[in-house]
Amino acid sequence: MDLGSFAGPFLPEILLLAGTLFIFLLDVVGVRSTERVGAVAVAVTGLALLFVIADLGFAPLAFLATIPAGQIDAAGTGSALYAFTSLGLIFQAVFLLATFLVSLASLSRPSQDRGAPIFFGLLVLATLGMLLVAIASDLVFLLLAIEVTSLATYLLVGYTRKDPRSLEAAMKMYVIGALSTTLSFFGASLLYGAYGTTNLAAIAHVGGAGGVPVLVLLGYGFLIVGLAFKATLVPFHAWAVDVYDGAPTDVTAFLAGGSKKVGIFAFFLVFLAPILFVRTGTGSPFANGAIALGPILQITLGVLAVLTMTVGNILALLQKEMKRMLAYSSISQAGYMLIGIAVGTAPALAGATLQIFAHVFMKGAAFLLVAGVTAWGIGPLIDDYRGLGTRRPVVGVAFALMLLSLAGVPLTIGFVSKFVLFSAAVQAQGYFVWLAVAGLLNSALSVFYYARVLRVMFFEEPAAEKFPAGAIVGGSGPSELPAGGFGYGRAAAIAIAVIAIVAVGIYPQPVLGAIQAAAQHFVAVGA
Amino acid sequence: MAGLSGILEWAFLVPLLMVISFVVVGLAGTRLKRLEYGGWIAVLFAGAALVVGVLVAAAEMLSPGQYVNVQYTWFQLPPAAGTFPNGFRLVAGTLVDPISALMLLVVTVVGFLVMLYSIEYMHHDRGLARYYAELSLFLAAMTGLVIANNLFEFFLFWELVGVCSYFLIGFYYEKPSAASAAKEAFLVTRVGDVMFLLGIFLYFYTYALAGPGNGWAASGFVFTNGNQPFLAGAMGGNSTLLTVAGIMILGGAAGKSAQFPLHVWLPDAMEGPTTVSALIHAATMVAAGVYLLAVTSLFLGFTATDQLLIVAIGGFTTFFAATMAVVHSDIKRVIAYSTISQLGYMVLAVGAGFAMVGLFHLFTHAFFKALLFLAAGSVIHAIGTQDLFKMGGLRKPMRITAAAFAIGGLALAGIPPFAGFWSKDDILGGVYSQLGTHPLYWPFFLLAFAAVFLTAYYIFRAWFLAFSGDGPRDPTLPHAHEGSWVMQVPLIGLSALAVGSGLLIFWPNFQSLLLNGAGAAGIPPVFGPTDLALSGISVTLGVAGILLAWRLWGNGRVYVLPESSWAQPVRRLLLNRYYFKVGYDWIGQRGVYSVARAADFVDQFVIDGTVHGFERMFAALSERLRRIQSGVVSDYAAYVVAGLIAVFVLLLLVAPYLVTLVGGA
Amino acid sequence: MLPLISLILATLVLGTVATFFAGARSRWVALATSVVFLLEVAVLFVNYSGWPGYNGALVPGFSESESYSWIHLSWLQINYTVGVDGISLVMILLTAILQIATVIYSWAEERRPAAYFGLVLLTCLGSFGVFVALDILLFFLFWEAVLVPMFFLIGFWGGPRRRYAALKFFVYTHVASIVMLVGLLALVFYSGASSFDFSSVYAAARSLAPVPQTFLFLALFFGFGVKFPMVPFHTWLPDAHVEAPTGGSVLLAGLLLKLGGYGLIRWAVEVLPNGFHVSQPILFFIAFLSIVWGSVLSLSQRDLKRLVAYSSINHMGIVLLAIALDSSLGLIAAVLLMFAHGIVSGLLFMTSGSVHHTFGSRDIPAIGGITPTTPALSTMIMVGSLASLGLPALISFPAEFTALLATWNGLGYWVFVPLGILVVTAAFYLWMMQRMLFGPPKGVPIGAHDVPWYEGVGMGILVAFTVLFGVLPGLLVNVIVSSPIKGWPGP
Amino acid sequence: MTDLPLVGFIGLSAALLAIGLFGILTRRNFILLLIAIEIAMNATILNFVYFAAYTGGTAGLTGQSIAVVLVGFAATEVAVGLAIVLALNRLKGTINVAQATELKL
Repeated sequence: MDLGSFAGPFLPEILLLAGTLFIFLLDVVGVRSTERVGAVAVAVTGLALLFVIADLGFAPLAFLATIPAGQIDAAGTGSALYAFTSLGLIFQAVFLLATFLVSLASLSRPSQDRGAPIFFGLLVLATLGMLLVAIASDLVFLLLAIEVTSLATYLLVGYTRKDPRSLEAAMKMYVIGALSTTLSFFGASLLYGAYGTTNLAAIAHVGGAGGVPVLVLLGYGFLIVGLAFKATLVPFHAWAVDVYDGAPTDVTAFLAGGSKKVGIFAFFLVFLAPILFVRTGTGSPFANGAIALGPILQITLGVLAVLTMTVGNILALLQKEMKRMLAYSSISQAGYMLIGIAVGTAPALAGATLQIFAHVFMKGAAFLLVAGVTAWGIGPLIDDYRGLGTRRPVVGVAFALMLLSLAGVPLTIGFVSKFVLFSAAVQAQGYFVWLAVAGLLNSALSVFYYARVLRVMFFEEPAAEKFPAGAIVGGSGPSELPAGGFGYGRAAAIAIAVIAIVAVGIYPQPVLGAIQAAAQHFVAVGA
Repeated sequence: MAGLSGILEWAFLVPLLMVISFVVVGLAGTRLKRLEYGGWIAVLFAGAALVVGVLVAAAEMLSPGQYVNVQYTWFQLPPAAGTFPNGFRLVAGTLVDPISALMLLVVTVVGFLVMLYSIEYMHHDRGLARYYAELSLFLAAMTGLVIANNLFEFFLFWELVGVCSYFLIGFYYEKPSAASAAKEAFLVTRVGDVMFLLGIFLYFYTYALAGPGNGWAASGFVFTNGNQPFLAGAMGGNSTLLTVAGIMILGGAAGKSAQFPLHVWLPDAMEGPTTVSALIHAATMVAAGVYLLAVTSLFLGFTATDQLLIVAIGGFTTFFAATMAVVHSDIKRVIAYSTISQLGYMVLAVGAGFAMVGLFHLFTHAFFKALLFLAAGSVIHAIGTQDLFKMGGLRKPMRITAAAFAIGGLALAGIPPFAGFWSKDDILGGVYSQLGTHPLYWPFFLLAFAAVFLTAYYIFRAWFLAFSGDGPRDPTLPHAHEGSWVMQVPLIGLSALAVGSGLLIFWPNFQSLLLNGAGAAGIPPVFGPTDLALSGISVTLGVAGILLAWRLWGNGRVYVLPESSWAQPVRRLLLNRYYFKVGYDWIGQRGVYSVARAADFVDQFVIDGTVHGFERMFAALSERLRRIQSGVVSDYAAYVVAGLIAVFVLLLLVAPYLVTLVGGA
Repeated sequence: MLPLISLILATLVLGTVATFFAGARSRWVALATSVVFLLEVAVLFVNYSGWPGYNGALVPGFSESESYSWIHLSWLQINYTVGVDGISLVMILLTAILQIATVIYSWAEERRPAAYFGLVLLTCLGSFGVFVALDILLFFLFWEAVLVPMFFLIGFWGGPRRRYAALKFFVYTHVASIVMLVGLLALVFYSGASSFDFSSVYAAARSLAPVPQTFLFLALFFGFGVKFPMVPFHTWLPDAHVEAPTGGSVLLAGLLLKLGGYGLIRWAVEVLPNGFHVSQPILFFIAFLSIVWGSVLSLSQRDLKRLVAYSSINHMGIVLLAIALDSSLGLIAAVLLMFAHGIVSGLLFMTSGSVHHTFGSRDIPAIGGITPTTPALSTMIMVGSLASLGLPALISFPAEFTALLATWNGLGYWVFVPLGILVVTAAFYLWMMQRMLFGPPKGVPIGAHDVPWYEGVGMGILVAFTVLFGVLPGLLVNVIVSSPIKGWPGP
Repeated sequence: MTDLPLVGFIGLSAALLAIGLFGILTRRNFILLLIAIEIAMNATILNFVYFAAYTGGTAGLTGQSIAVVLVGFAATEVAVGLAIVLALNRLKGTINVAQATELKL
């Protein structure tokens, strides 16, 4: 195997690795301005994104395709560490998109920010880990890839080294993260013991060839808990709120928009097989019918999903701080995403994937926007946003769109994703309908706190003249505020998000069609 | 005179003319100061309507028969299986027949005269354009009601006249009492209207389902002569339903015609201008209830139970209202009670099966009652008070008025040869003739008979109080004088009619009008004095009443009932109108309104409170749950471990159990 | 053939967007949009087979149908499908009338007129969409799209408690929508319909067994019922109405409540006949409850707007009753009633708005004898009140007459409940008029004058239609009757 | 190699995990937390080694190689942890995790 053909399919990953190294190199040689370093990150992630989109079969970019057609969605051999699935590629695209938006927006961070190379370098490194997760086909490879991301994000959260809040957040994330990692590896070891392999495809095909039922259940139990850390499921979510709050807001945007989805996709990878092969009635490890592993896992995940969205929503209800409110909302959104795997059908996976895709634009961009307005001197409380909508209508409307999308109001991407997700749950019939009902009721509950922000922004008068007049981009405001606008990078990132929210909200077919096709392959291959 | 019958097709011109008058006066009235703010325009149109009305009546008299013309389909449903198998259609059209011709005559004649009288009587009031517009609309609605060719259309105009009445009673809307009386009138009649509406449904439904009625729904439920087969067919299985329908129609009629127990609104309706009282609340609109009963009895039919009920209501009201008229001191209210009482006679007649006799009384009553009101109005116009005890000796300055009132009073009291005698006597005679077959009519017949005495007494009590004696008892009253020709012409015209309209019965053409309208009633009516003994007794009673009135009140005397008299409680009862109004007010305010307030409380604090309770519950839950976010990372680790244990419990214990419950995926 | 409905939608979308960006000229843009909208609706009417003379035949299927693929997955077939029948046509006409009247009435809106008029147009756009949508997602989309502009209209231009009211409105209707969405999704997936289109759902769902139909029907009914609003889920309505700006109240009462009725007829009653039959007692109970509750509560209100709001509950209760009767007479009555109530309640809310502008208060006991000061306004109040209590020759009468006749045919003596309540309805309107319009002047500020021209014209338009369709209800009935009320148990 | 006492070894690793978890829950000193995490991690590594031996053959080699990788990974993880604790100590002057509670509720 010549190196070229081996490296070809991994071009995006290699690109990111190179990018990381290059950024750190730049730091060494003394090029540290935000714009220059950030440009590298933007370029690298953007280019990688193009490659991935090309691999997904987007015709106009076909000349950029790096993976030979036959390798995508090929049936697993049972020994490879990696496999290219179109759903994995879509997740790669989602991850890259999140990083791209965050990097783009971060171009507008203060130019002399000392930590810029560290920030962007770790950002790209974390993304690299995420890309690896998306192509993982081996449990340990998967967990290690997650760790690449995790270790990078621990450092990313505390990268300023000056802010006690950020460091506290990094510490908390580290402790809980390390604990979870340990638990997931322990679970992996138990599954290895039960099946004699850590390859996911092999586990899927192992049939009734082995395993101690209790060992398998315990193994999956440890894995649920370990992965739940990343996916911020209740009750393993407590760190997330503090971290989202304490981390620099742009990092929070990355955590919420990007790295959290790693956990969800890991759930897809790990749990689809046991759910599917029992559902389809073939190759159960417990062919003697001792226990029905699939339904047990589905119910457990379903309970976690409902618990997560409900608790997340209830906790968000009374939040007074904007970032913490968004953090709780983010937790509840994870519950919706988990419905996808709990139902375990291709439509449900497609719905969850679309929800994840949407979340990048809704929640990620919302944090980016919060970071921007925080730079104007707006405080952390929701009440500090009084009058934002009337004084700065463009920003207000953009934020409103994101919140409405989170609440699932039609003609936004958030509506489409929830619609597809809950449709899929209903389509699966049986007790999955109750997941849809729970999800819908929760989204009704969530309206309370989203609407409250709208109310504050649009219906209440600002306490004082806080908002400089001027355009969203580079306007000239009073001197005591750093800038009248967001800066071009941030404005562009938010604009992309807003366009995506509306465009996909109105005509989802291209995105949805691709995701659905990918999900179908994913299920077909997994089964 | 075949040429004249062509006018029948144009009967709809009458309401149309008045609608035009309404629109013209309503829109342009305020700018036409010279024409009494459109008053003369209204008079002109009313005159034109009168001409058409008289022509229609004449044509109908010359060639009795009927003419149906469906002009416009409101809406229709296609035929299909179900309640209305042949489809369903609601139409608006005209039906000119003897009784509608008779009513048209009454309405246009009185309407024109009152309109003319108003020119001077209302001259000093504000809002005249509104007055004439509303009066025009009223005449349009009333004439439309008269020539309506189905119950639905009838109801439509019925409601419209009700609204006109509402606005005209409340004409002096700045007076709280007027505004209140208007509301009361509308509400009380509304109770009747609601019953009427149900009655319509019942008839529509009953006839539509009964064999011969199938085509009726498709044709728009129009009145057709000789509907006996309908009645017979429908009664085959639905006599209960028909009885209820009849009761509902009676309810509607009782509301409009102020019959017991829905009579309370009419005396209060005297808050409106006297002209309005004369036209609407004496001559025409209040008679619409009787007209409704007559039309129903002729075209649709009542069951025997219905008839007894109608007789009971009519007979009782006759006496009941007369007693209240005995004690009141407001001249208009006395006449108003008299109106209720006389309407009772008509209802009684229709109930006993003599619809046409009832209508004949309606015809004569319209003239002499309008006359009484206009005469009273003349007095009020002259001296500015309605209190009989302040008046006195007015016969000298107001000779024409005094004479007119006297003629009206004699007609009312049933003294021959005045109009009231002929019609009232026919009613009493008719009911008397039924007593053999319907012994249950006896008490109501006796009540009606007794009312003759009271009627004569109270109306002459009023006459003596107002016109006899040497001068006003209240010296502060302005000097009385007769009105101009504009007011005198209607008085004289109506006086002539009060004398002569009863005698019309001896004109064969007129009598044929009455006889030909009676096709369905079953009992051939007899007009003119038949039972001389009965007539003698009734006339004697009338004369006795007049004499008693003269004895107590004649020559300026004022009779004061001794404080210790046994009759004092009775007098108080009568003055308080049997406490009906108090009772109704109590139901309205203490009853319904209290319920409404209580419901409001429930709405705000129980229903909304529950919602807010949920809100608070979630808030409390949120507050509780927030505390787990302690900020100490060791706690978070503890949650992870606790979660781990929980997941194991779920995986190993709960989920397997649930799986057995739902039986796998 | 011209894609007329899409053309109208495009007109509204363009008009709305243009209004948002038109700044000071926004009212002209809004007016122009409304005029074009009304003209296009007129064309729609003229094109419709049931117009002008009803020939007794049913129009086959939906007119002006258009269908384009929208979301196309193996398990999810969603199309942009639109079309009209007589029922939706009447509702569309209502939308057009109310839109133009509201725009003119609000002519002098000074607070951010561009946003205000844009939101008004957006509300009407959403309503129009609901009335023409023949695909479940499209329907739901427009349904929810109405909610957002109304939330902002109440929340930004509203009265003192506007924030509370806006939130309450949003939460109530949103929760209802969500239950409805579950129902709609289940409708598709449990019936095995091949797509979200009305035709395929209709074909598939009618054959479902009674039990699932009942569950589906109740879920849908709850969703539509809160919008109605049905007692006891009605308390958002008085608050929303009272706090909303006049234009908002008009659209809220005139259009939003109708969405519930329309949705019930189109998506629940027709599609799930068995579930409907099983649920009929529940519907009757709620209808009677709403009728009585709305009317009785109106009697105790001091605030003119609150009074009208509660009377809306009463009237929509009659609509529900008429629908629940399951007869074509009842259905026609329901549609007529909705149209009538839309126009009349719009008029009444406009008058209460004008009362508030002129006298600075809507407290009925505090204001009295306003007729000499504001004769035109008083006339409008009288016309509105009389129309609302069912006076003949005004639009509500034929509707109420038909509804009550249908009730008698369907329920017999139960008709006494709505009939008796007619008296209470008359009572609270008359009492209100007695206290506010009549009697000696009270609470009339010095220098108060009659309504400005734009308010007068706005109300005048509604009065004109009140009289026009009151005298000639056949114009509407012919259109309704000719619509393909498929599978309806005969007239 | 299949005669190894299965239950005993699993019991050993479970005990190690429990000790690690107990340490994580009870210690407030960040360094001690790191040690506790490492103990728990060692339970995992032990598991892999043991199951590799139990499985045997080429499949067994997988487990052994994983064990080696995990040892390296654990070291990396600790390094990151130490980096964070150093920064925290420099800023706050303490490595007691219970004193870093600025972010809560």
